[in-house]
Amino acid sequence: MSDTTTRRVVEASNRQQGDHPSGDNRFELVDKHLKRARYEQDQLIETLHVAQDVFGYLSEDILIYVARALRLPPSMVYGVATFYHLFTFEPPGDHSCTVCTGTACFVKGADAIVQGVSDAYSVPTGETSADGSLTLKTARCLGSCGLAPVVVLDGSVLSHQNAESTLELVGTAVGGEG
Amino acid sequence: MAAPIDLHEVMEREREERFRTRWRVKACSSTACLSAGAGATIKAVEDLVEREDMALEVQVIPTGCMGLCSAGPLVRMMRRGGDESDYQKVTPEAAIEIVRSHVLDEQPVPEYELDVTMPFFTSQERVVLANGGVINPDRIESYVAHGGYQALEKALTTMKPKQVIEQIRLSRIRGRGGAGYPVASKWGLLASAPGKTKYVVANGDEGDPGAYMDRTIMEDDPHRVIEGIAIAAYATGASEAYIYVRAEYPRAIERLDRAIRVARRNRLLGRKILDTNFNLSVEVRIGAGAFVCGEETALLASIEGLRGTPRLRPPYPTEKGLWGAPTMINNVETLANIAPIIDRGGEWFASLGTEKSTGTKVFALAGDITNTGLIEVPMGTSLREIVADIGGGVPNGKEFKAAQTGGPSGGCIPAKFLDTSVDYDSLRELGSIMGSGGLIVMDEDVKMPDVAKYFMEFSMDESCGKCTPCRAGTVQMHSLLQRLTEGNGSKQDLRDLEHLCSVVRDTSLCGLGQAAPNPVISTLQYFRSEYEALIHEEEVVHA
Amino acid sequence: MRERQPAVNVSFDGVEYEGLLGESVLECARRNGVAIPSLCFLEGLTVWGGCRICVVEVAEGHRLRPACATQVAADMEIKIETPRLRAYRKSVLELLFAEGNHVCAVCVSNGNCELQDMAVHCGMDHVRYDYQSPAREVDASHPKYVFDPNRCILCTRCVRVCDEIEGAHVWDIRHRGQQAELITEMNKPWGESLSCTWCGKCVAVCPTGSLAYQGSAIGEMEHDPVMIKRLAVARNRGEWLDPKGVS
Amino acid sequence: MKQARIATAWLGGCSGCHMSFLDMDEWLFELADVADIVYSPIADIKEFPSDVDATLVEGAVANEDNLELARDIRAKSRLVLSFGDCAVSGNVTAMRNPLGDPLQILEAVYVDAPDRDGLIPNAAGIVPPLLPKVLPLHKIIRVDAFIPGCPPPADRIQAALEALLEGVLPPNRGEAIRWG
Repeated sequence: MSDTTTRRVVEASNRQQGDHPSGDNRFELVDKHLKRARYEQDQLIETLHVAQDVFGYLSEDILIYVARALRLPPSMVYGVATFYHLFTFEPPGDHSCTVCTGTACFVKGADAIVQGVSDAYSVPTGETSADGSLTLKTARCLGSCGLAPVVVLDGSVLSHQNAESTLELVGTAVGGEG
Repeated sequence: MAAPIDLHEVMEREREERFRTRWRVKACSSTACLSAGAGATIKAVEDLVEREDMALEVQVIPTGCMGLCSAGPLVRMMRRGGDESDYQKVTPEAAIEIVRSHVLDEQPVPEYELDVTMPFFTSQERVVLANGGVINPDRIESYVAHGGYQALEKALTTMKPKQVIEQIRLSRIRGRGGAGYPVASKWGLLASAPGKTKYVVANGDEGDPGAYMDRTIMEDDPHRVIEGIAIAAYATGASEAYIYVRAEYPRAIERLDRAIRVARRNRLLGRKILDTNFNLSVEVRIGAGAFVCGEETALLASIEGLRGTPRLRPPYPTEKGLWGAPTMINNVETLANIAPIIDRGGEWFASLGTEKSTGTKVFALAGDITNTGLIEVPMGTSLREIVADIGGGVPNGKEFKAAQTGGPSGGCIPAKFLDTSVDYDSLRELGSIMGSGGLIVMDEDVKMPDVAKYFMEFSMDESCGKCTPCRAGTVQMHSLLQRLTEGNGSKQDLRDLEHLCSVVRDTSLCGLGQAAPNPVISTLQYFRSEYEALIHEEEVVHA
Repeated sequence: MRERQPAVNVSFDGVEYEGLLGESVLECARRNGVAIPSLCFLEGLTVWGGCRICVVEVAEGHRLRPACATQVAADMEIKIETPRLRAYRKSVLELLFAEGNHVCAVCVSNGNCELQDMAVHCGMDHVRYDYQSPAREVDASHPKYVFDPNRCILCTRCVRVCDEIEGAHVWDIRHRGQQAELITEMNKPWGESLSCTWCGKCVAVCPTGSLAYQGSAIGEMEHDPVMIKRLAVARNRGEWLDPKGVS
Repeated sequence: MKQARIATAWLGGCSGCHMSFLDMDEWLFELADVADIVYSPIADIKEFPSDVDATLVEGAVANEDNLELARDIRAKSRLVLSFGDCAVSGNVTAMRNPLGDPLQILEAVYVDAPDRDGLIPNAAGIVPPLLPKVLPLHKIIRVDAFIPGCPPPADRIQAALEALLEGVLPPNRGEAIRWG
């Protein structure tokens, strides 16, 4: 078990004296889905979605847990999980900034926004800054093309953005933690 | 077992409800308007109604997309048995002002009024989006009140499966997902496929950047999709169905899930549907961020819980699909057309559009254009009408340069073809495709090699990696485009790029790979001089 | 003995041969001694159809078809050596060479490599495309075998043989597109794999020097992909030894 | 009859291709009868001459000197041939490419290694700076024909030269182009 997960499991069990054999009660939510899905192997992607919703990301332990529950080879589970871009294998940052790079946003300058945030926080696209404060992502198309360029900051949609306006809002969100 | 829904009784009840209050406030609550702040606007009106005790006078109805996304939030004031006024960019304050002005003073508020006589509204023909801005997508009753599930009832109780397919054949509808395959042929193949277990799959994995028709349909009219699936399943002998939705559309997933539950409760799905012998179970399956899963065989792999890599065809899914059983995949917009076809007959549908492309098509209009939003026009409408009239032209006094259709699998249509009829075959002749309906307008400032590079990067990132030409060819094409757009490309690079276009187009395994060169091919065809201007004089200049 | 399938006429590059309904164009060509180059196909495993080296022209359609996954039909006119197909095969091969780190001179399979032979067959005297020079780490953690991802062409023969014949499913592919890469179990070193049976079939079927025996020096690694065909024949037909006495 | 003017050059490579060239043994005498070797690492000629009929280039383009010489060769040769796998593909010389920035590689070799004095060799005009990436010859200059092989066996070199002397390009089919 990785260090992070061990710590998480310990924390969780301290918190609520977990009943789940793993010591982490969050696995119960995964179990609940698995039961509802009757442990069907074709429910792998759905199960991974549930696990990611619950844990925030897919650690190796979670993948092994799912592989065991669905009786699938570990390499297959790993192969499926890494095929799909929405699954993430590192804990996300405190804040998330998703820049839409769909065609309408591209035509209206989304690249500059991505570059701006990436440079300002030294965070490559798809990764989390070294201090864990910000995860920068791009989205293929958020379907809000009328509002292009669009940025989603911690879940709220920002319309008609440019690099400056986005950086200001990101700055407020990240700095506001202090 | 509970009794099935009585459609006519619900309709009656809803009619009464409609006349209960003097005013109905319809507020667009689709994603674009919500992004523009529609949530706060709706809340402000609801608070106002409660605060000023207007509940007997006013009912607030959140609806699906009204179309003109760039002017959101959109609100419509409807007087009982009378006129309507539409409003744009309605902030919470504006909403309060508008509602009060109408209800208390019987006066419209010209400041926010939306001119519904402009071509954006008058030139459209809404079949698929007919319920947009009309019904409350969360209430099955609202759907039924506007004729919902009548087509299913008609099919189940008065038509044989063959007769249903016959109507589809008469309608001459072609698949709305991109390739334009005749829908009736697909249905016929599934109907005649042997075996007890057959599947219908609704493809809601709309991945083209700049396209959001399917999302809007699923979010705003989920029952329409379900009704289409049920009719398709009845006609083809399928008893299980899946709706595959991309995970990026959580609202669509939620609404479809709820709609399925409600439909089941009302005996519109499940066992003995509407007391007939027809059974159908429908389940939503969620993607996880892979464009290639829009390709039908990759989509099937994904439903089976596998890596979304395409499979070799033949065998086609109608022979061997999900878990080896005959399976038919229809696009969400295709399925949304089914109920109207059964309702009004295939011939009516065929009277819309052109000879070979019947019906209407929904487009997501975006980019350098005044009116961005969702539009629905008869097939065969000219590109000029869409861009100049409905779209209101290119803003800021700029010139129209090109329209991009079909996303990463499509091409760019230059100004000289503005009078082209927008239908499957004309677009294909111009080197583009209808695709799912994204239509991005580009003005004179847009550099076409950059556009080609943008789409190549998309295809490169979204390649599943199974076949060599798509996996490695898109990488090489992208790097050649990179070099060219940076001004470091040579004549040899341009030759290599063109050769790779043919290699990848002709040897890739699936449609994604085969179509990946299209943006390059079409921009080279119409804007070659832009590429040539970028070329470095020397023959080889890498260092 | 298997029942004989109905025979039909087919032609390869204008020369007529006998085809059997139910067999693929590639099988038919091989049975008749006609060369169609291929890489990912391996007799005894399911068809993958990914390498696209074996694409041929089938007269009735303008679209190219992979010979490995196209069924023979009556009066099928198959073209293999047209200028267009030669050019395409060469390009696809160049794409493979450009995406990995294929350095024949220091490869265990130098001289015994299907990819290298294919370059000779297709006339690939240089690679026009940019070498991607990916940074990939060699996995030498297994006591018996080495996996060098630099030489992998993602033919998935190893994935298929491990799943379909050995039943262990140690191998799979992670990521996608240009990041696609072979993995063992949860992307752990091969040597830590609990499911690997050390059977060596993956090594036997590898067309390049990507999978090799520990300790092989340059040019020493010889694969045995035909092993799988022998095994399939033994299992399916109960023929452990070739009745004709040829290996 | 006018002697053909043939050159061979050595860029970033191990000189193995030239060893193989010497393996042509007595045929070298026949070659000398019909051609002049006007430039070669095995002949003491400092400047690359003009008006060369064909130049066989061994080695990849790895540093500034290679780059300069390659361009000079192209300007002064009617035909340029990539001679051996390094010139054709980068081969062993290009195995540093996956490791990234050449400076880091030099540091690992000369600074971090325990038995070194901690200095990266540096002498302006003598030690040529490395290029960011090692490239095959045809990515730098136009190349007319390719002779893969590490090294190409002597008989293939002979066949190539015989073809050139007859005024045609070397064979590029079958075993004549086997790599490695």
